[in-house]
Amino acid sequence: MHAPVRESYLNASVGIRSWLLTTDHKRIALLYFGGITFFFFVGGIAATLIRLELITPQGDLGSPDFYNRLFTMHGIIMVWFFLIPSIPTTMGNFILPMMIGARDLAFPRLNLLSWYLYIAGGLITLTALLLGGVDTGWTFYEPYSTFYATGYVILTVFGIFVSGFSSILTGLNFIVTVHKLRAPGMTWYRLPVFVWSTYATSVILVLATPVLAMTLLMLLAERVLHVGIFSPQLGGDPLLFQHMFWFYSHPAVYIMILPSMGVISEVVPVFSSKSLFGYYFVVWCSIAIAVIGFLVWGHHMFVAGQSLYASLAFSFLSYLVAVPSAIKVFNWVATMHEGWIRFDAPMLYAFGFIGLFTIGGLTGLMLAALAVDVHVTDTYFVVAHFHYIMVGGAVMGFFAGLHYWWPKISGRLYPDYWARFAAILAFFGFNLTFFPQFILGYLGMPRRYQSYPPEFQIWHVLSSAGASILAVGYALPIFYFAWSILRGPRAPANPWRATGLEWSTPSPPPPENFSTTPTVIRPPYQYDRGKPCMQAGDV
Amino acid sequence: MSEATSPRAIGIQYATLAQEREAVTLGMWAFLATEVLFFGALIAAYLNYRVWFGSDFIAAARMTKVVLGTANTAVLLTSSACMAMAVTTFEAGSKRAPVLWLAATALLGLAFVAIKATEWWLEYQERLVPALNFDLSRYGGIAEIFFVFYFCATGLHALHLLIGISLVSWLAIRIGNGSLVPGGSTTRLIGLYWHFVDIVWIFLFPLIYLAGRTT
Amino acid sequence: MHGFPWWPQAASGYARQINFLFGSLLVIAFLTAGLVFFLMLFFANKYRHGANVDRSGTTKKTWRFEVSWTVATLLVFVGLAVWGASTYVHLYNPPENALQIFVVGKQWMWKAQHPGGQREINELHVPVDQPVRLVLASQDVIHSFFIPALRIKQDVVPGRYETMWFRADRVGRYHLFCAEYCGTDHAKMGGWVTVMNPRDFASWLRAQGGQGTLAAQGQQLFHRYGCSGCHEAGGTVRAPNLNGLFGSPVPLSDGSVVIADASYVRDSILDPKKQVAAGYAPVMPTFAGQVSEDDLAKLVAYIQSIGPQPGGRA
Amino acid sequence: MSAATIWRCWLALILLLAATTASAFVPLGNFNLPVSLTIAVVKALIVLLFFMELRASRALVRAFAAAGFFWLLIMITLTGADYWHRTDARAPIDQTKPR
Repeated sequence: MHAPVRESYLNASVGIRSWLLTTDHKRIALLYFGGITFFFFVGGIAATLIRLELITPQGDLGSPDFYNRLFTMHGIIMVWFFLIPSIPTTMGNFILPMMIGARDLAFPRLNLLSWYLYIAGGLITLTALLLGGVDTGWTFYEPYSTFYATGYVILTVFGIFVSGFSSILTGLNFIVTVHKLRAPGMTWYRLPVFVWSTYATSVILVLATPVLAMTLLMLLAERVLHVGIFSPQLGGDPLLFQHMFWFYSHPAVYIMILPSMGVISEVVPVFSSKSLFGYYFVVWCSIAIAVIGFLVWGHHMFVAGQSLYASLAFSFLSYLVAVPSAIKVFNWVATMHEGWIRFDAPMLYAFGFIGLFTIGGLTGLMLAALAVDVHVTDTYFVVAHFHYIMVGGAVMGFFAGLHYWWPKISGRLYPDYWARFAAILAFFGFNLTFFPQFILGYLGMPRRYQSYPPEFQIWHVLSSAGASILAVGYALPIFYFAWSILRGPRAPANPWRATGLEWSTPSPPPPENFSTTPTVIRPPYQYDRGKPCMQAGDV
Repeated sequence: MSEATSPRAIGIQYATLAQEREAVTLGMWAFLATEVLFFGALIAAYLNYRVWFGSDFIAAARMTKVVLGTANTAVLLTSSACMAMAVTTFEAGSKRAPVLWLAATALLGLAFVAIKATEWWLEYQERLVPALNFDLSRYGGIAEIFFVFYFCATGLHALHLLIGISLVSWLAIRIGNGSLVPGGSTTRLIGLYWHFVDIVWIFLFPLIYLAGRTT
Repeated sequence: MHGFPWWPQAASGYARQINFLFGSLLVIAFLTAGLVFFLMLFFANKYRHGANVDRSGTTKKTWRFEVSWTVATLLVFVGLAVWGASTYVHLYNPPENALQIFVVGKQWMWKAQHPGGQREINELHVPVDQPVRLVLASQDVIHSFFIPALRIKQDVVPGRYETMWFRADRVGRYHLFCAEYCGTDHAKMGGWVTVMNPRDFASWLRAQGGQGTLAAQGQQLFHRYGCSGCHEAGGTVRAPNLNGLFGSPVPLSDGSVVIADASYVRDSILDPKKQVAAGYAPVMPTFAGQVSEDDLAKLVAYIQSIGPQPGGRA
Repeated sequence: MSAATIWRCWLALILLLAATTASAFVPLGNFNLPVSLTIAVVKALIVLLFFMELRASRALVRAFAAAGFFWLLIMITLTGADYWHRTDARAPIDQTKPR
């Protein structure tokens, strides 16, 4: 009853070997998608247990040590095995080559190696967690993590070290691809903003991750060989570890948010049927975020004992890094002005992203004010701030991209009303979970506490209630995407009337993406009175 | 590192051979940028400690063998020159000359590792090796931290050098038996890698060996 | 304060300053977020797909509007940042006459030690309306001394002395937390800070019956560890006389001069060979490992008490 | 790149090596480190520009080469902002021995 099945990258070759040894960027994207979905739910289970524990003031869901391993597992899995790889390795791998009109990434075999490194790192860290986990927090602060921690620190740190190389190689692959494999006519200012954001993310991936690799190596040297690099017993300085760790970890949070910004910059113009406002501003703001992101890590250490001069410098620089993000938010909202706005699922996730990311960004500015930071750092205020950016921003952006490119990736449409319901549910569940934590934070409830004074309980109960709603909001897509694969209607080449190159090839795309390499004739997001003008001309 | 496809069958994603050559070169330079930051993190930590500890740290640096260090630097600089000769002669089309220059490069690399090994052995005798037999009471904690940096830096550098030596030997064999012909980028990339390892040592040498020589 | 607390107590002038600063940051953030939310929802509603409304692009938004809007918000926030920074610097210079309490963080407890020798665990009794200066040390991992009601927090890094000061101005009992993850019982490593009016505080001090002042205990230790053998007149070995030494410059054997402050005294006890006084042989044995952190504080207090009067800076 | 330039560069590198080692034994106070580092930078530039043929490469390749070193400078200067101005009382550690 379906049209004769056309040859696509999904059925071009069959069998496990064709998937596990593929060099097709689209298949590798799906392999990554499997990996990060698995780790998203592993981290999610840890989050659910934490929220269950915190309903009551006294610690009654297992021992304190169990709780410490829970939040550490939640942190490590979510940061390194879901948030950092999520958009670049799935949508970046799948969509970026198609957006620039290339047949594949610059180094396809390197791309497959990156996936194997990611899976190897993931399995090593997973075995460490199954054997008993780690109780150091995802930040591994010295001297606790090297001399006093009892968990499987060495195995976990080695797992992260291995998965770090997957990040480096993916970033390297994207940078060279964007430079060298653009289709004829695709100049830099005709690149869609998602390509720019992924390029800026790759710059951070390539330049920040090696420092993490060296930091983790030194931590391993200290713990395995009992030598003292940071150890105060020999006169070393634990703050040096924090400097080197945050030199990577703050740019890492920009690795997590920049791709989502790229997705939102794609979704908003398409569902407003109007060109993106201030393309040059948005593009150069992505690059500015990537560069200035490297200058601000000291704001994690205002109370850690760094010198007053450094704290003043980092506080001021942290206000500069907020400017590009503010400009981007302004441009997204200005894009909606005088548009034809449709409220499909991707657009609802985009609304959620803009709202929550704005709150996250502004609370970040509050944290950058030195005197306020002294009170609220290491409390639930910080927990709420980075969850607003990472869950409200990065994960909302990930779902927006997923719903936006799903027809192109799977060749099937999904039920729109269920998707819109999931987006709204996730938005309200999210706010009920994390807004009470801002209040808890200013009240002074510290982070990583299993038991807390009874007067904070009301907010924790609200937060846990919100978490259950959020969990449902995140679980729903599994069902309707599964339904979409099995019985969803076939998707046309351009279901959302978008203008990018990836929409001028059938979905799901053939193995070599384009029958003939397209020539690009106009910049992206060109609409005349709501009708899309395709970048590759009306082929 | 990146696959060096033989010049004829360029990857499906490339339109022309020049496009592939540039892409592969960019890829190599991006990889070298990550290595710069990988070693750079260690050097930045070293510089911070040197500023923060001051005289104790420099006192420890005085215990390194500056004569062997200088000899090693000379050996590595010469090997870099040999590598450059190998790349130029190979791209000029000759077959015997590059193999000889590559052999010289590998031999000089091995000489460097040999000198390094003797240096480590001397330091082992003087009980300066942290984790093995570092004499804490005699040298003090800050000296141990210096020597942890010393062994981390020189150890990682030696590891990268061994990788370089094996790459150079593999290259010499493939050029020797004719299976690698000019036109591709493999030789140039391995040359870039070797020169990079040399640059790391150019910066490590003054930081480790020349500190505190003016007592 | 059970039930529905949504704003923390403020027990010091500094805390109220922070409330004021945080409040203004909140207002500015609320306005900015409100503008973004309002514009987004307004456009979403007005320019719906079906709505036939004027989209002729008459109101040409140029980048000038965008630049001015961005610069305006940036200036407002930078103003608040400067205010935040100046309040932060205020934390860095404690008043001279502050009551100094020595606090040691150890895995999962805080040990406080008053100048009068009183000791308490996970508790801190301080007088009201008097500046109190805490000298913090850690014996194992990084902890963080956090009193929400006073809005102050300081990570305590082992191997270094951190200082922090406050002037509580409201009597009461406030929470004390450890804010930097330090292991299994990180959540239980806290307690109470009790601010008392001076009369109760004095009677509390007497009730504790401290074993004499820190300096007195230091003097006993000075003899018990054998320091008096060399350092007092008529000693068998030639060693520098410590009377009147504290706070004055000491010429060292390597030609440099250093002020005999608390760090110098502590260094000389635990690592004598590092900074040997000029004209003396480096024969003093090291006491590292024998003298505990608390005894160290007492010895320093004693040497400070026999320094030139009035007492030099600790 | 001709063999002659390679050996001229090699000679320059060896002379610079001699210079830097010699300068280490001249008491310049705290100028020793800056001098030896500048000589190291000059040697690195020789290797980068001539042996690695950056001189003949396109601007993009030169930008990639410079990026790594520039970001390293960011790290050194900003961590330096902390370590140059640290005024803490470093206490001899009386740490309880870890388990």
